[in-house]
Amino acid sequence: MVQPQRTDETFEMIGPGHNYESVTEKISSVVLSRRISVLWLALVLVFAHIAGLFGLGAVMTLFWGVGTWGNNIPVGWAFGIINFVWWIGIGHAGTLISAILLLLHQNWRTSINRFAEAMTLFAVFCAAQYPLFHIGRHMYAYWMFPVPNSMGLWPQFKSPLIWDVFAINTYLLVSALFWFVGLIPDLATLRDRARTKPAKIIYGMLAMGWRGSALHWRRYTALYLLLAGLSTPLVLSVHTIVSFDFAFGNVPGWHTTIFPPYFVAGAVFAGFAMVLILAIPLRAAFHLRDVITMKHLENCAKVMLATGMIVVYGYIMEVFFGWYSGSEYERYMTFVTRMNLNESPYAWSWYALLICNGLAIQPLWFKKVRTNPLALFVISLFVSVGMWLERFVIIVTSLTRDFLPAAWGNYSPTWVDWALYIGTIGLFFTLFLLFIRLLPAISIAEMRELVAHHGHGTASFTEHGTEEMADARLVEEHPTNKF
Amino acid sequence: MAQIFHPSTNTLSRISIIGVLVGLLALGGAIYAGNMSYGSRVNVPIEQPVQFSHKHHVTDDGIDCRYCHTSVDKAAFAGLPSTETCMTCHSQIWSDSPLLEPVRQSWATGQPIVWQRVNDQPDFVFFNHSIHLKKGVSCVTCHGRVDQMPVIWKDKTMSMAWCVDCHRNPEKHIRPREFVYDMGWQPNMDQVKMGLQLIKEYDILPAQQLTNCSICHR
Amino acid sequence: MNPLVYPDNKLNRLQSIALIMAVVGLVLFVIGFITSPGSVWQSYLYAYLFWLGVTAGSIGLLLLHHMVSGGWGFLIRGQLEAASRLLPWMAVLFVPLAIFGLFNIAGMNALYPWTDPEVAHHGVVQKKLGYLNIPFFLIRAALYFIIWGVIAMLLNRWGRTQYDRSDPEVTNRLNHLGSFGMVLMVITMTFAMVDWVMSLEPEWFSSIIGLLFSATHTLSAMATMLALFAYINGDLPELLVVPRRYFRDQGNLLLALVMLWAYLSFSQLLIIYSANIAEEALWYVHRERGGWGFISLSLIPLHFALPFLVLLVGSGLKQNPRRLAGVALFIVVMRHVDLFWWVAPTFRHHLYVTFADFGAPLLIGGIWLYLWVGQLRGRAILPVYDPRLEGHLPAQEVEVVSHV
Amino acid sequence: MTYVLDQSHQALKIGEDRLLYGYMAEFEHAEDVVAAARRVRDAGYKKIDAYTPFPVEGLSEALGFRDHWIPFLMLIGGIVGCIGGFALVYYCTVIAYPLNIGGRPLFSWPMYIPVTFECTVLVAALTGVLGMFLLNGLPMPYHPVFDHPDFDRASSDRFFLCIEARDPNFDFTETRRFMETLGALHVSDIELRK
Repeated sequence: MVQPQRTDETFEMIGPGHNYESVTEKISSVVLSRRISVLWLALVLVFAHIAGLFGLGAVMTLFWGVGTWGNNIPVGWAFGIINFVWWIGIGHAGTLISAILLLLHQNWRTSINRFAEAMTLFAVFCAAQYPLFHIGRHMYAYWMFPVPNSMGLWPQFKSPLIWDVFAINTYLLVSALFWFVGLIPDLATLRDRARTKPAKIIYGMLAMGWRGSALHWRRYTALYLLLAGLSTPLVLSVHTIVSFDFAFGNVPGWHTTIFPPYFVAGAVFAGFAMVLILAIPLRAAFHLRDVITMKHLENCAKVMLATGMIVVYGYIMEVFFGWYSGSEYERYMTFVTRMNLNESPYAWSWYALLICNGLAIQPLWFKKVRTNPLALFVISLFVSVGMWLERFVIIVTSLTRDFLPAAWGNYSPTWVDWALYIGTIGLFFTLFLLFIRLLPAISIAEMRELVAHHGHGTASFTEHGTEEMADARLVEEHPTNKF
Repeated sequence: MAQIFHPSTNTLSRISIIGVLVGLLALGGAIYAGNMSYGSRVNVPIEQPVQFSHKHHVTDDGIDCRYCHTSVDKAAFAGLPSTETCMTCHSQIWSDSPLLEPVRQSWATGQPIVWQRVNDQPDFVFFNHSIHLKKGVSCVTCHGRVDQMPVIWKDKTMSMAWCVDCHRNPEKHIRPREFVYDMGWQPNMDQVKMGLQLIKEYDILPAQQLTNCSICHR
Repeated sequence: MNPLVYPDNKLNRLQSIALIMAVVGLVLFVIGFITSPGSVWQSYLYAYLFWLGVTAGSIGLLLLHHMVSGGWGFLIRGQLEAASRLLPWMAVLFVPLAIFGLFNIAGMNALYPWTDPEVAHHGVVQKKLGYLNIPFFLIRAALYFIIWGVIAMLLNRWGRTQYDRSDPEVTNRLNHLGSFGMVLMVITMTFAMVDWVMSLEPEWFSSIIGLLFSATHTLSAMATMLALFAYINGDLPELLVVPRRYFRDQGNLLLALVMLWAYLSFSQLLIIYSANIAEEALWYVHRERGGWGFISLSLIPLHFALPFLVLLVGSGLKQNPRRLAGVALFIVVMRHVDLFWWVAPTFRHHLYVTFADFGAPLLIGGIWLYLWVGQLRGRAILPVYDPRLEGHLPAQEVEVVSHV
Repeated sequence: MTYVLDQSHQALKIGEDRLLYGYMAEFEHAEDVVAAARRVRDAGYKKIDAYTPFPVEGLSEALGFRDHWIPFLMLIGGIVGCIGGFALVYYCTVIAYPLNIGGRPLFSWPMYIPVTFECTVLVAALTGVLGMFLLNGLPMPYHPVFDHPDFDRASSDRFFLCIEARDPNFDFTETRRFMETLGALHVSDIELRK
């Protein structure tokens, strides 16, 4: 017997019956509606208060110094870098969705790319806070850039930490540009549909006078594709460089050549988990089930499973090469500090990590789980925790037990650490909630394009081949569209 | 659809964007300028509790540096003169000069004179005067012609780049040991040639080691 | 009925070429054996690694194709499947390697140094003997071939139906095999490369090796298949029923794999360079001194920059199978250089080449090609009943009509 | 009556205080505007533009736009960023501040690659985005076409085609008549504000 399918769930990329006007109205009304939902307001208030914790932690750090954190020798790097890497990683899915899937002609990106890009921006913004506060002497933060200064000192270009400065700033800037360029046509839509004068003026100024000229579109699409082409290697380089932060140090458990691909996969893994954590409530709250459809959720779940398996592969390699290296330090790190619950105070985190990142994703092999939003939501939460734990394991186990037993020590975070960490979660969600009410969370122009490819939304389509064929035709006819 | 913006906004928007960019550049430039050598207060006279003139004491009176900075050739710190050092002469000459009132005050009360530091390295820099003198670095090299300063000022930036400049190429700056206190000494042969000889003679470490971080940051 | 089959005339010509290759290769190999017997198994190993890479990489490409159904896969799928069926032969060709690699025979030292008790009970190597010992090595090798063989068998058994009839269940099953198989494939390939390549320098380790070789074997396979594709069906206008995008996708995948090689290799270099630990850095020292530095440096422009730029900028090239084949052939040559660079500097502290270095790839390649062509005979080119294949396909149109 | 272009050479004087910017045809379907664009182009008009809610395939080609500036600019930006980034690191580590880092040579080129790469991407992206804005003349919050009563739908579900008055082939009556034949919903005047 065929199970009755819920009417508001669809496995296509867009629900039936949509035309240009209806998608425009549907998405822009979320922004332009003057009704403020109680739930939204309540959530903003809650998260803004949580974000206040970040402010508190920041004030503590600025006033009293980094000594308020739990870091100390031997763990000179702790929550700061754990949270930094965690957030950066989460940011990666946004770029992956918007850039790589665009290059791969994966049209299912269309309805999730905008908010995924916003997620990237906010996540990278949150990530950037930690190094900024950790440097201690904040007034000299500009020393990280290659500007001549009174010390006559240049950045140490052989350090991956300086590469981080370049990578993170480039990433933030290019993501912001990519995001803004993508927003311009939608800002024009909002300008044209806004009912109040202030809204018209604000969206009008942001839209910069976009009028949809064919010549403008031509340059716009060329730029957009090329930015996607640039963002793709960029996003890989960012987490590769983050992995170098560790792999370059001769610390047991850090110095291993698999780190770059393993970190990149982990980043995408955590990022897609966050996409699901955001998308599942978003589509329910704003009735976007026919725009962010089950197909999107399932595809995200598949990417999560694939990258998760690479991460698990990374764990296997860490254990195997920990042994195969023959180095007693690597072996001690792997088999005692990480695995031995009796000997090591941090072994629990390694097992928790395996449960969250390894076991929890296994149900995703089944389509039933991949198409169950609640299950996906829960698994995504597990993965988010798991990816945080992964950085915890890498940093804390390795630093507390390095080469010299005399230099061993333990680490525990202080309340300021926790405030800064939980605070950024509040900051992230506050920014995100503001974003979905102030800007279109889904690219309207691209949704219209999607509608155009499917015959004005009248015919339902069953395979995703048609528009890809059209893309191919376009490229053949007009060589400039190639990238 | 009605126009939202007046035609003049086109010009206005462009001007404002350029204005913001120019403003940011100017701001950056100002911060930059403030941090360069002007920011390190080179050549800015430093007010001291007593208007002491190095020019007068060194050039006119011929007093050696070590008379007041007694530990310069033995220790890390060159030493600042105590009130007693001043009073060895000034109990006899200029003993009622109003300029010397703070010195006599200090002598009477036992409260030391609070000299203002001219060159002060941060705590994370390990600097030792004696080794520099031993290897032929003159006072002049770092402090300038103090013998010509009626009031004291900082002569060099004391920035790390400046230190490392010499650590990288000591031959350009060193001189025979016997002339390190001679303020007006000039080499009578090629400086670099002489410097290379002295490097050998005084066992000065190669630049690779002299620029090792832990030479100064220990 | 599937009308498009591999053209016999092309296959015959290719098989003759393969025979000539094998004979010339055998002669050179024998000369090499006489002139420098100490190094022939190094030559054999690197040549074997290339053709094993083509075979296993083909399995990997098939799994990837069934997993994501990229357009690049439809046109070369028959070739890939034929290559995957050669896996048992690769197991046979492994036998001499195992014999001469592990045992001192006829006065020749074994290829793998850890079989020498002198090396094995020295320094860090003795801690690895639980893994690096002859019985376990052989058991593992057998296991790899069994796992790869089972995957290849399933790929062929299920994949075959898509040439003859429509069966959505098979597509689904292949899709699942794609993801499960990929996991198994990467893990087994990792350990295989630890055994066969990394243990040549038993003190050295680099945990990226599994991904690196999974990627480069896939590159070997893709490049070889594209080079052969143009030769076998370059003139077939019938193939143009599929979207032109498929041709471009082939080029794009080749480009992506070239970039992946560069990315993974550079990551390994940079991490080892930065740490500068004796056990690890020595591996690069071997590849820097004694004339090897030139080869190391030439890999950057020739294995990466040149193919990268040509594939990135030459978008017209990607739609032209013949011109793409030129690039692919160049990559095949560079893959040989790269594998030679992985194997030989370990033993030859000064760069030199022997007759066997040229003979071994020709010999194994000739045998491989001969067998491969045999697998193609009478086979259809396009899996026209794969529901994900697009285009104006006569067979599918009939199918659609009959459904209506 | 003869019509002359005004001083700005943008519009046609059509009365005491009235300037005509061009004629605007409004379409309901994307395919129609492409077909119309092709005809307008074939009729010899050069100063034409279309306004659409999303990038319509083939439209800019139908209008005869041949513009390859963006890829070119980004290529130049990328090259400048690449050379500049490498030169920056080289200058800092070899010339301006040679410092012994773990005994490695001053010119450790593998260490230069990441920063060089980031600079390449950054400069290429910046030139591309700035180039797009400059070439398109944005920001331009005021434009005569916004005066069209239906133009708010150009960002939603309508497609527009405009023949500008400054086109040498433009004729006050003929052009209007020609545009009526394009199958548009309607054709209207766009006036330029003084």
